[in-house]
Amino acid sequence: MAEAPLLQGRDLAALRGERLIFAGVGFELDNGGLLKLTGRNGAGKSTLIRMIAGLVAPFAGSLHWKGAEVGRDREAFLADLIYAGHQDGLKTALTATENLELFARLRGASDRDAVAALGSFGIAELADLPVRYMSAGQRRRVSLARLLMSPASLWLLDEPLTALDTGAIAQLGVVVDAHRDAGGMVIAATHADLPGQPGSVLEIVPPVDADLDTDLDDEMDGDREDAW
Amino acid sequence: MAEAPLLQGRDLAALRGERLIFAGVGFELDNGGLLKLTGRNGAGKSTLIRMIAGLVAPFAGSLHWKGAEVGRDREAFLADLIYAGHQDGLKTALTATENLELFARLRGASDRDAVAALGSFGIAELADLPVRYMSAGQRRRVSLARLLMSPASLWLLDEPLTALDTGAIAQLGVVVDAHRDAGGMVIAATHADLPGQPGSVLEIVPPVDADLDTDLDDEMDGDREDAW
Amino acid sequence: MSWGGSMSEFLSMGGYGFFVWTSWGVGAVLMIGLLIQSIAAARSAAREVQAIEQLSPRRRRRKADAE
Amino acid sequence: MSRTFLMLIRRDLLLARRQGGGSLLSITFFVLVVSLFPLGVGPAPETLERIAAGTIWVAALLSVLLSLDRMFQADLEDGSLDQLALLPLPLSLVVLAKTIAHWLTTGLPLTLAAPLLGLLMQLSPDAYGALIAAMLLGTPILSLIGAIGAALTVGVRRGGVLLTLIVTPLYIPVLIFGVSAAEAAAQGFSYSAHMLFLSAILSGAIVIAPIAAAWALKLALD
Amino acid sequence: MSRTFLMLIRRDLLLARRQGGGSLLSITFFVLVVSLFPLGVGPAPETLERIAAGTIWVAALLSVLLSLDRMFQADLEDGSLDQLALLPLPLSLVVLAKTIAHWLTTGLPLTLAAPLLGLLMQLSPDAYGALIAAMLLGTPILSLIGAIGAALTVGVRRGGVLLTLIVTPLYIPVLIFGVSAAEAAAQGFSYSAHMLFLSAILSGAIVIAPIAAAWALKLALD
Amino acid sequence: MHRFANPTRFLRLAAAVLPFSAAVAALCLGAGLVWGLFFAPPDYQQGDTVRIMFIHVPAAMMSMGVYAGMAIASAIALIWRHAVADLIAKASAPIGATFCFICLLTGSLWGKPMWGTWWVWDARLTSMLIMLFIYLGYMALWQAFDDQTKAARAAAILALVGAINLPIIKFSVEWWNTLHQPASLITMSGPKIHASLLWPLLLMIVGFGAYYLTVLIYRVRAEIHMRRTRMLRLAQADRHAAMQAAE
Ligand code: HEM
Ligand SMILES: Nc1ncnc2c1ncn2[C@@H]1O[C@H](COP(=O)(O)OP(=O)(O)OP(=O)(O)O)[C@@H](O)[C@H]1O
Ligand SMILES: Nc1ncnc2c1ncn2[C@@H]1O[C@H](COP(=O)(O)OP(=O)(O)OP(=O)(O)O)[C@@H](O)[C@H]1O
Ligand SMILES: [Mg+2]
Ligand SMILES: [Mg+2]
Repeated sequence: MAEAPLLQGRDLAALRGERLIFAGVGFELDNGGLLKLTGRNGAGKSTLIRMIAGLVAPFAGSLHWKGAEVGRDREAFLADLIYAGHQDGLKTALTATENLELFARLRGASDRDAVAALGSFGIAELADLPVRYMSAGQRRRVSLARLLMSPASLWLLDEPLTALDTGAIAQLGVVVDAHRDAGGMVIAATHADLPGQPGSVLEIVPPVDADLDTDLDDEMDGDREDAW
Repeated sequence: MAEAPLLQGRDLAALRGERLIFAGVGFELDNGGLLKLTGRNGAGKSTLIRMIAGLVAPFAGSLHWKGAEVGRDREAFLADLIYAGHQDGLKTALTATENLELFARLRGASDRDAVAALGSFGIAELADLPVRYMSAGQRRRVSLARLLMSPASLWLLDEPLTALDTGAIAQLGVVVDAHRDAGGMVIAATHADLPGQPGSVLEIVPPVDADLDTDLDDEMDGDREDAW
Repeated sequence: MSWGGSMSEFLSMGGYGFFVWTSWGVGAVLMIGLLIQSIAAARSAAREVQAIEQLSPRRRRRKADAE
Repeated sequence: MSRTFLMLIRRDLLLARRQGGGSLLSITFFVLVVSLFPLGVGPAPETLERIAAGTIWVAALLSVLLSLDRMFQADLEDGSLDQLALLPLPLSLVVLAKTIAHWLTTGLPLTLAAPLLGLLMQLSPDAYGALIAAMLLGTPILSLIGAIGAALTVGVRRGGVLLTLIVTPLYIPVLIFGVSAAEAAAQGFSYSAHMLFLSAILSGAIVIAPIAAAWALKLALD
Repeated sequence: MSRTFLMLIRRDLLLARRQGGGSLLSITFFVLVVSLFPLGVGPAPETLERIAAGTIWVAALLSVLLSLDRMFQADLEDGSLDQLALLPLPLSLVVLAKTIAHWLTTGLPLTLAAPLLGLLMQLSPDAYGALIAAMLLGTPILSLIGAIGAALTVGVRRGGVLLTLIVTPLYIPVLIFGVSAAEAAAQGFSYSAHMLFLSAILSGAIVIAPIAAAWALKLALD
Repeated sequence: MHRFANPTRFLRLAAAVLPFSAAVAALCLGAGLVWGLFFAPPDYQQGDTVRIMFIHVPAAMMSMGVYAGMAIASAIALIWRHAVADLIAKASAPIGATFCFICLLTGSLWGKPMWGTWWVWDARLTSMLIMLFIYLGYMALWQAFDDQTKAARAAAILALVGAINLPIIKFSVEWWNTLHQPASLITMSGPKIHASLLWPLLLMIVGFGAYYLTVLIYRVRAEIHMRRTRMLRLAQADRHAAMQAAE
């Protein structure tokens, strides 16, 4: 067991809207690792990230955390991951601090300092501004500041660079590198170059057997009982 | 009057959410002209395009069409422009053809061929697919195909290249060039390079004396303008 | 037949003709209508599948049990 | 222009049909709310008869209210409202066309379903004519006033509840005249005065509502 | 875990307060609908008294219905539902916490406002106790069943009307037991049987609703 | 269980069953119609209105039976992810709703001559009306989703919740009604059914059942084909996207 990677995806496949998006995707990640997901628009990067977080059920394949399937102890896994998705997940009626502290308290980490977290992304002075008045880039910084509000070893970042300017991108690089140096792991989907130290890359491509009809026929004919 | 440019914006200013976004913006456009709007995120490109279309009222300044202020005969002006905004404006329950024909009929142009218009953007075979099942790029092509569904001399394009792949960008270039060759005009807001023949460029910058939220502006400007 | 063979007497249903005939009539219309609509839907769906299968390149082996 | 106008109505009817049931949902809600009342106040026919017209009107009002929510919201969200506003046609006419389509998919079907609910509520047989006539005049007013409310709250957080609060008080005159017409008829009196009032309100609303709603919509587009 | 649970409830209460009035809007709608009735059915005190409990209950039911719409929708739209689903806490408990917050901002204030409306509707003095007791037991059921409906229709076209259509039939037992309790009390009978039934439904709903709603929510997240 | 999860196999089975169910339906309904309308004697109390029963009672029984079947199919679809079960549930709903509507309509048409009114808020009538709403809500929920896999699961949850609730509703309504309106003219039990009425009634019940099966097969067939069409359409769009990307 000791040799098994900390996080491992095996032969994952995703079905959305009755369509096979990707299949046979596997990856491994260990302490300090960074996995960058690439692929053309609609390839399934966001889907894979949500699948790792458990928001989307895999159509096939399995996900292993510390050697055991994630389903065994999902809550322990969830306590150890933070997901920063395409949507900010911020309440626009609340201030940046309130949003961050709510997040921290819900995860049982009330000791973190929201203003310091905001400072790491260079917006400490906006701490008490309601998110409603913020620009897209500022909102994204607040949502990334969540990463510092609760201890978690796995960070899942979907297009983290969206709406960020170069200053903020550099700051994110510093934060990510510090996290990895402390043994943390990062999975990030992006079209652009990630700042900070390089990691491994996983390109998601449409199912190898690009003849989609074949899959459909199989499915309809039920050669694969598990399809249903 | 004969020397006056066909479309002219004079000293335009925009106020949004009690904040002066831009001021003193002017431009001129004549038959066959292309005006490219640039500027950092939040500079006000979309706002300016919507202002030209009349969806946003100018805080100051005026807009002239064929030498007269637009307000004089707004309907004639509207009949001569097509706006392709950030949102597609497509009904996902309808097919591509239905969407295009609805658009054409509402503008009193029922003779145009929707399939041919879709063909110009390389998706003729998706004519009968409900838009709901289309990917983002396909949707954008359908929404651009509207440009060919009704005669109009002024095209307003807000980020037309979003979600388009290189093939579609080239096709758009062909369509735009043909339109300009026939005497049409195009105003397009974009961060990227437009395909086709070059035109003039208008960069929108924040008003010099915008001190309403200095720290916000400083923050957003960062150190590097090219970040945007 | 329980009626003396008189058509009008049969139709009147002892004075309750309206109620009896509407019940049977509407019931029949709805059930036959549903049946016809279902058959038509099945046919048109089958036709559509066939049409789109023809469009698909590299169409492989047996088609669905189209009827 | 009139062709564009008719096209606009047809567009909304087509969308209502394609996007799931359209008028069927309003009717179902209408029947549902009316059926809640016997369940609430008990099945005694005398009680039901007494409250029949009022209940049917209140339910119609609530059905229209609920359907207002999406009147402009859907078009705003997907950007088609921009396209509609850029038609070479005054925005108030666009609003009027959408309001007519709204009435055709809610008010009219509600009126047609009302006799059935009259049966359920033991409505007095003499009152049917007045009820339907009043609904034919009254439901367009509900759509018109509703259009103002919908335009004012489009794109606003918690728009639905706010819409209700804005629109309900304005519906009260319609409710009162509509119910009194049915009750007058049930007691054998003439109800032409009620019809006259409703017609007057309707004429006023046709003139004012599209313009007011168009103003409000411009704010949402800005 | 229990601290997270309480934090969740506090979060929703805070948001309800910040995002515009929260419970105030529900109460206003409640009062509005009930006051429509004297306008609709006429002011005769006997009639009003007979329909008082029923009307109050129907209005409460409709108010809760209207507020359900946003129960999960807002969180879905801004992505916070993702974050809630990723808390190290079963999704059904998250749903339960949100349901409790929903009840605290709608059902409870409605119950507190009910005596006032009883006055307005000439409710028999003996019925107040039963009405309030039944509402205290019944409105949580409305929130719980409503959570299922809200979760099923979150992110769906025409979700609001559909939600109503799905949830209303399921509300009927609460309506019937609630009204009967008040009427039994008005006639001097014991209403403990009604309370017993309501408690039984409540216990069932507390167990089933969070689980069913959590299942349904997973669909919206997928 | 999984043997019929396969759509193709289901289609084959259905094709084999269809002629029988159609024949049984046609025979029983035809015979029931002739017997019920022409040969059955008028009831001594209800006169010729008793002929409404031959539609009313089978429709009532079937609408409840179809809902039960729908709930079972939904449970199977939810628990075992059985792909045809959710289509069976979906295809059943319009049939059950039609039966429910026919029951309400014929009951109403029977009530006018028998009770002197089209409608009373009797327990049985009320719970039947509510059942119609539950059917309509179920059907509307299917309509509301673009993604049919999601629609299937959402509808299945609703069908199950409704199945728990229907007995509660029926019970509460019965209790509510008898409290306010002591049994008067509205007792349903009526006279014990005479054999001369019983046989045509049984024929009609069997006929309704076979009719349900027949229509169900057609509707499930349509659903399966439609699903395949959807998949092929999407595949076409994907292929197109891939071609564009390759350019
Ligand atoms: C809209 C009005 C009515 C509705 C919704 C309705 C509904 C029902 C229902 C749900 C059943 C149950 C079938 C079963 O349990 O297997 C039933 C059975 C029956 N109904 Fe009706 N009914 C209505 C009116 C009437 C009327 C007016 C009569 C005759 C006076 C009547 C006579 C019967 C009889 C004889 C049965 C079969 C008795 C039994 O086996 O329980 N119904 N009806
Ligand atoms: N809810 C949904 N229902 C049906 N299909 C969906 C749904 N969401 C996404 N898809 C499809 O799934 C595919 C993968 O989507 P996904 O968002 O994972 O792509 P992505 O790689 O993240 O793309 P992008 O680069 O645009 O972020 C797309 O082709 C999309 O059309
Ligand atoms: N409805 C609104 N209320 C208040 N402020 C707004 C509103 N819409 C936009 N703004 C502000 O107006 C400014 C200009 O917005 P606009 O969308 O025109 O920018 P843009 O140049 O198009 O940016 P982008 O490059 O992101 O498209 C932004 O700073 C934004 O914060
Ligand atoms: Mg993505
Ligand atoms: Mg822009």
